[in-house]
Amino acid sequence: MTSENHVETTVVDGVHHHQYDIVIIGAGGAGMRAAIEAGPGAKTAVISKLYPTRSHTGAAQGGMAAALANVEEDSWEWHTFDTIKGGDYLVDQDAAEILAKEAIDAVIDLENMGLPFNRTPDGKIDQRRFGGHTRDHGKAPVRRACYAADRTGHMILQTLFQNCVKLGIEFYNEYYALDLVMTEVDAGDGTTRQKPSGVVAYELATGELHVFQAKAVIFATGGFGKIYKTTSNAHTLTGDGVGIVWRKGLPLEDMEFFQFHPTGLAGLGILLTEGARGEGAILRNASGERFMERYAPTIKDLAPRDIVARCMVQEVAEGRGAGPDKDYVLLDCTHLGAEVLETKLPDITEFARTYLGVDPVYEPVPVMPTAHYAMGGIPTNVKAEVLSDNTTVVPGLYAAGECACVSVHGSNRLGTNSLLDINVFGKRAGRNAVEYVNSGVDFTPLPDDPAGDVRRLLEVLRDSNGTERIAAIRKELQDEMDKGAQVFRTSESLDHVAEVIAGLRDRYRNIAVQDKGKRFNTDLLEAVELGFLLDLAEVVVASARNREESRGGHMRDDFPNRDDEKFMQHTMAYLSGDAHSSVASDHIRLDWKPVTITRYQPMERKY
Amino acid sequence: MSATTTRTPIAPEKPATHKPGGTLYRGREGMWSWVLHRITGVAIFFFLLVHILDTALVRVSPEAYNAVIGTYQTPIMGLGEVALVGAIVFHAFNGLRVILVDFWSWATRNQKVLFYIVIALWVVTMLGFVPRHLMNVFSH
Amino acid sequence: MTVIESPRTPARPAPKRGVNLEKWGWIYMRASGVVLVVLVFGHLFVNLMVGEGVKAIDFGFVGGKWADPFWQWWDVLMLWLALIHGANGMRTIVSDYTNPGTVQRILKGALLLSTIVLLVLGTLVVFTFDPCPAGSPAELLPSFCPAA
Amino acid sequence: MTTATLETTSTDAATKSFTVTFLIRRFDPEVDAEPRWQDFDVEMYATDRVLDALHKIKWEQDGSLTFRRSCAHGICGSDAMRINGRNRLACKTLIKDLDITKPIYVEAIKGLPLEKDLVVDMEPFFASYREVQPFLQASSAPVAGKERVQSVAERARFDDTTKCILCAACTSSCPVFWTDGQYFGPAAIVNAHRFIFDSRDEEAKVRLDILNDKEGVWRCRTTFNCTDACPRGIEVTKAIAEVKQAILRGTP
Ligand SMILES: Cc1cc2nc3c(=O)[nH]c(=O)nc-3n(C[C@H](O)[C@H](O)[C@H](O)COP(=O)(O)OP(=O)(O)OC[C@H]3O[C@@H](n4cnc5c(N)ncnc54)[C@H](O)[C@@H]3O)c2cc1C
Ligand code: HEM
Ligand code: SF4
Ligand code: F3S
Ligand code: FES
Repeated sequence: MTSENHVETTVVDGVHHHQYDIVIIGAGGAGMRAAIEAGPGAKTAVISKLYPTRSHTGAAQGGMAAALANVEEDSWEWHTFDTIKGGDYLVDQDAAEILAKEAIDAVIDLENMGLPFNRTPDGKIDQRRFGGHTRDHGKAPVRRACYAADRTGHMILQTLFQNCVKLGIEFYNEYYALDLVMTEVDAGDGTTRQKPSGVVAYELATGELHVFQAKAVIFATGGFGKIYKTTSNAHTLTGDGVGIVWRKGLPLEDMEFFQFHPTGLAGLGILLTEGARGEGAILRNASGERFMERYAPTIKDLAPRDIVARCMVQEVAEGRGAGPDKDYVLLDCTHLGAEVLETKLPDITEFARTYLGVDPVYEPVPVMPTAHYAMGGIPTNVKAEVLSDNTTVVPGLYAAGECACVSVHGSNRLGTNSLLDINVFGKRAGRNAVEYVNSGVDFTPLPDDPAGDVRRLLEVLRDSNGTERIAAIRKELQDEMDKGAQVFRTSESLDHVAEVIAGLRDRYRNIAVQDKGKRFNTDLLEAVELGFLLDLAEVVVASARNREESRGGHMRDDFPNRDDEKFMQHTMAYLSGDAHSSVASDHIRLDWKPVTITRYQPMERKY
Repeated sequence: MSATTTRTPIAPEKPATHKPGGTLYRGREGMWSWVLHRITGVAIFFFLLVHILDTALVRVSPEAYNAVIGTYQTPIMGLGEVALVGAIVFHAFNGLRVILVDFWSWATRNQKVLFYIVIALWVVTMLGFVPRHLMNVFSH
Repeated sequence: MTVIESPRTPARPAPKRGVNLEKWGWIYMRASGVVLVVLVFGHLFVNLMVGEGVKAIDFGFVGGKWADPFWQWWDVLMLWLALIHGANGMRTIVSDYTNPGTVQRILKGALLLSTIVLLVLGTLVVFTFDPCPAGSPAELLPSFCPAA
Repeated sequence: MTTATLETTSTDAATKSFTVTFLIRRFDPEVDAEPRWQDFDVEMYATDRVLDALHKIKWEQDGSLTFRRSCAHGICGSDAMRINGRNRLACKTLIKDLDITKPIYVEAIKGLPLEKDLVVDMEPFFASYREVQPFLQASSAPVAGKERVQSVAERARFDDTTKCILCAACTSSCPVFWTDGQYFGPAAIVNAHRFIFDSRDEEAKVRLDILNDKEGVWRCRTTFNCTDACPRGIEVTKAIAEVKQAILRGTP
């Protein structure tokens, strides 16, 4: 609480104005990791629609990968290879190398900040197995995931928050960023270009608008799993940040690749970490068969998620599902013993008990794939700088974490690589932003009435007295996405979803916001969030329709093979034309971006 | 050294203004034992104030003391004494429970069991005391 | 243009006035509590259970007890421990349910004052007590008095 | 509108729905002078959570009902509220565990300023948290590029209190906290405990000093409401007792 930090806030026409060197949107793992770098170096504010500790990073369970080699031989090269292979070679290999190399420091940083990792008998950070992580390029599973019981994400989130408290980072909690302000500036070569000049946020408590003028803006708003019905994601993961960037006309990369985690509690989607299988749990079908032996003979249940999820759905589709409706498979932990479950997997043990009434110590747990992680998002380079096309950097704009696409995950993220991603690239975003704002750049002037768009958007929604319920539209979107754009997709199913979405976009214009008040109007915000969900679902489906091959998280029943010839490239989706038309083809333009390959040539992916 | 936030600055010198009411909190053994401990503590305290004053009358004269202490021997006061002893016994036993809970982790974990032990001991003690005391009070 | 003051959460004022008595109060409550169990139960037993119980209490009974320094010390110790214990407990309760301010100060002052007065009074009574005051009716006095 | 397949195909008797009445304590600061109780009838399944009921009300009956929530499975700490008179997370309270023959009472947690319906101002809560210096303070530089060494036993010493999700269920169930809101509260003590007993930390004394305050641990009257309320199963009162003893000893 030092006085040189003193902020002057001014109010113009009811809109509050703030000025910061760096504004970070999102206080999850990526946002706070960036803040820890940025805070000491520049005047920084973190805007978050949730209290920082409510962010969904806290839900992550299993671990964070780093080739520390604390318990067995390991190397960051192997980690790089696994990441690339896990991502079905759609990974940008320069980024994957950075991820794997900087992983070690990232884990050590966290430990030094206080994170209570589980320990080995000699007091070092303990490590466990995880899907797709292998020794020596696929020979056998390796212990690479650093963990704290099954609460790794919780510990990361708490530790980062604790360090933000230590550093006195300024948080604007329960502020919803709703717009990125771009200003037309002279590009220096006679043309003009768009440059970020600030952020517009809505203060939930009062209903007032705030404009944060900033030299650099970092997006760290997390994923958008709520486009699906069955998901491990929080209610608040509605992809606002990705949506904002999209609406600004910036591209989105690889949106068709969504990860379905094999082991969500059946019917609920609450996650049971892959760490369970890392500790030895086994997937079984109705007859008790360990079916993964058939599909991935070497690493069996520890195959990457896309493969396991697909096998599970196939088992159920072929009638070998368990339960009265034969619609799930079983995760068998009974042989692990109460001791391992209580000490290494206490939380998921409790989830199964609480929400299904099933005690994993004695009974196998019903599981089915659950929408989990968006591989795609805002395209960035390895410096976490946002790109406006395949190569052009938007100066002063950064993105990190699940909302970004570097792309280290390619078409399928390996378990434990995301907690790593948020730390490595969160740190990079923060550090590079500081470097940028301290390099002599000035504030970009704000346009007249920077909050105008948001104000109009909110006014329209608040005054809307339509007949459509927000929840009904959202539910239909989620149900349809689950049916048509989940683990298996076909052009038919995708066409159908696209049609449904078009209809829903029409209906969205006629919604009713019942709460007309200013204070804590969550009804209004749900309407705004639904808008983002519809936008993003539309991009996901359009991108998926366009990729006529099967790769990683994107499995086309009608094109079951990987097609490197045509599709060994990233999808880039651009908003063009009429943003508000219901028909996707009117305003989505799809393009490609080459994959960076440094040392591993694409091979067939077998485990 | 603290994270700052821009929402709702609180002025800690002034207690938060609470909206009234809501339902009664349904605490368990721990809370109700504390409520009883507090009530009995206050009751005993006020009795003690009076008791010191009346006992001090011994310094005035035997007559004065006997007059006042005589009122302790009426049936009504006799019942009051039952209540007083009940309060003291609960407060004492529960006080010991609190001390155990403070210093012994087994007791911290098993405070509910200890609460029922306190109740049981209270019943036993009162069974020993009440008949005897009432016989004294109501004899002749 | 209105200028709003920097909105910040003020830190809790840390008024560390003088020695921190809370810890010692807490310890005292427990230490005195343990001793009081013996003292109070002994007191109650002797006064209410033995013989005719409450019916037997009169000037003579008290005089009989306080002729013995053992009971003198017993009662004085009980007086001090219990009164301070109770007063400190009451102080906690007053702090809990009143806000810092005049009312709280008055209540705490009253507690302090009454405690001191009663401690002094009680102690004096026990130690300056004359079990055989001259001129009192003999039947009221303890049996060992020359008058009795 | 399509219905989920689960509802239409399942014949299992256990998945039968029934009507549950919720009595919710509403307060809209822009309209109400005082909070008021409002009742809602909701179709629920036994395995539904109270959070599902709140969502059904918000999404199907009254969009203005306001509450916080995010993860929906008990790890983010957004939705602590008083359910049938006890502090619970709405997302961890299943209908089958409640007596549905009577209305289910839902109201905001107690002791923090009420903002709207089930939402309270959490700032005083976080202010107390920040005051106990809830972050690792170790002056010794670790070997560059290496972790600090900590034995399994040392790590286990403070495991329980690392689980805290800062939901405030404990602090707002504490009768001492209700009295004037000045007591640090169990959550702050839990988070101090997490560092006081971390073998890597060097500033335990400072935190013990902070908690040896007029508003510190000594205000705890061991009422155990906090322990009963904690959705993470943290032995809160035990942690407080350990801090008290550390203060008495003068060292952790
Ligand atoms: C159940 C589960 C388990 C997982 N387990 C693992 C694991 O074991 N290992 C692993 O590596 N990965 C795991 N993951 C993935 C990983 O946890 C996430 O991808 C990662 O935590 C995302 O972090 P983030 O910082 O990008 O986003 P989040 O933590 O989701 O944070 C998003 C932040 O953005 C803010 N925000 C969003 N919109 C707005 C807006 N409009 N305005 C202002 N702020 C906004 C939110 O308030 C929040 O603070 C798991 C994920 C889930 C769901
Ligand atoms: C007989 C043996 C007694 C024991 C073992 C005992 C024990 C205790 C203990 C341990 C406490 C602290 C409670 C806490 O911190 O939560 C306490 C509080 C208290 N005691 Fe006693 N006590 C005894 C007798 C008395 C007497 C004789 C009085 C009255 C004069 C009394 C009045 C109080 C009061 C007013 C409190 C405060 C209650 C509160 O803060 O809730 N106690 N007692
Ligand atoms: S100790 Fe438990 S109840 Fe208290 S804030 Fe932490 S998790 Fe919530
Ligand atoms: S509820 Fe309060 S009184 Fe102590 S035991 Fe818990 S902090
Ligand atoms: S919604 Fe996250 S704890 Fe209940």
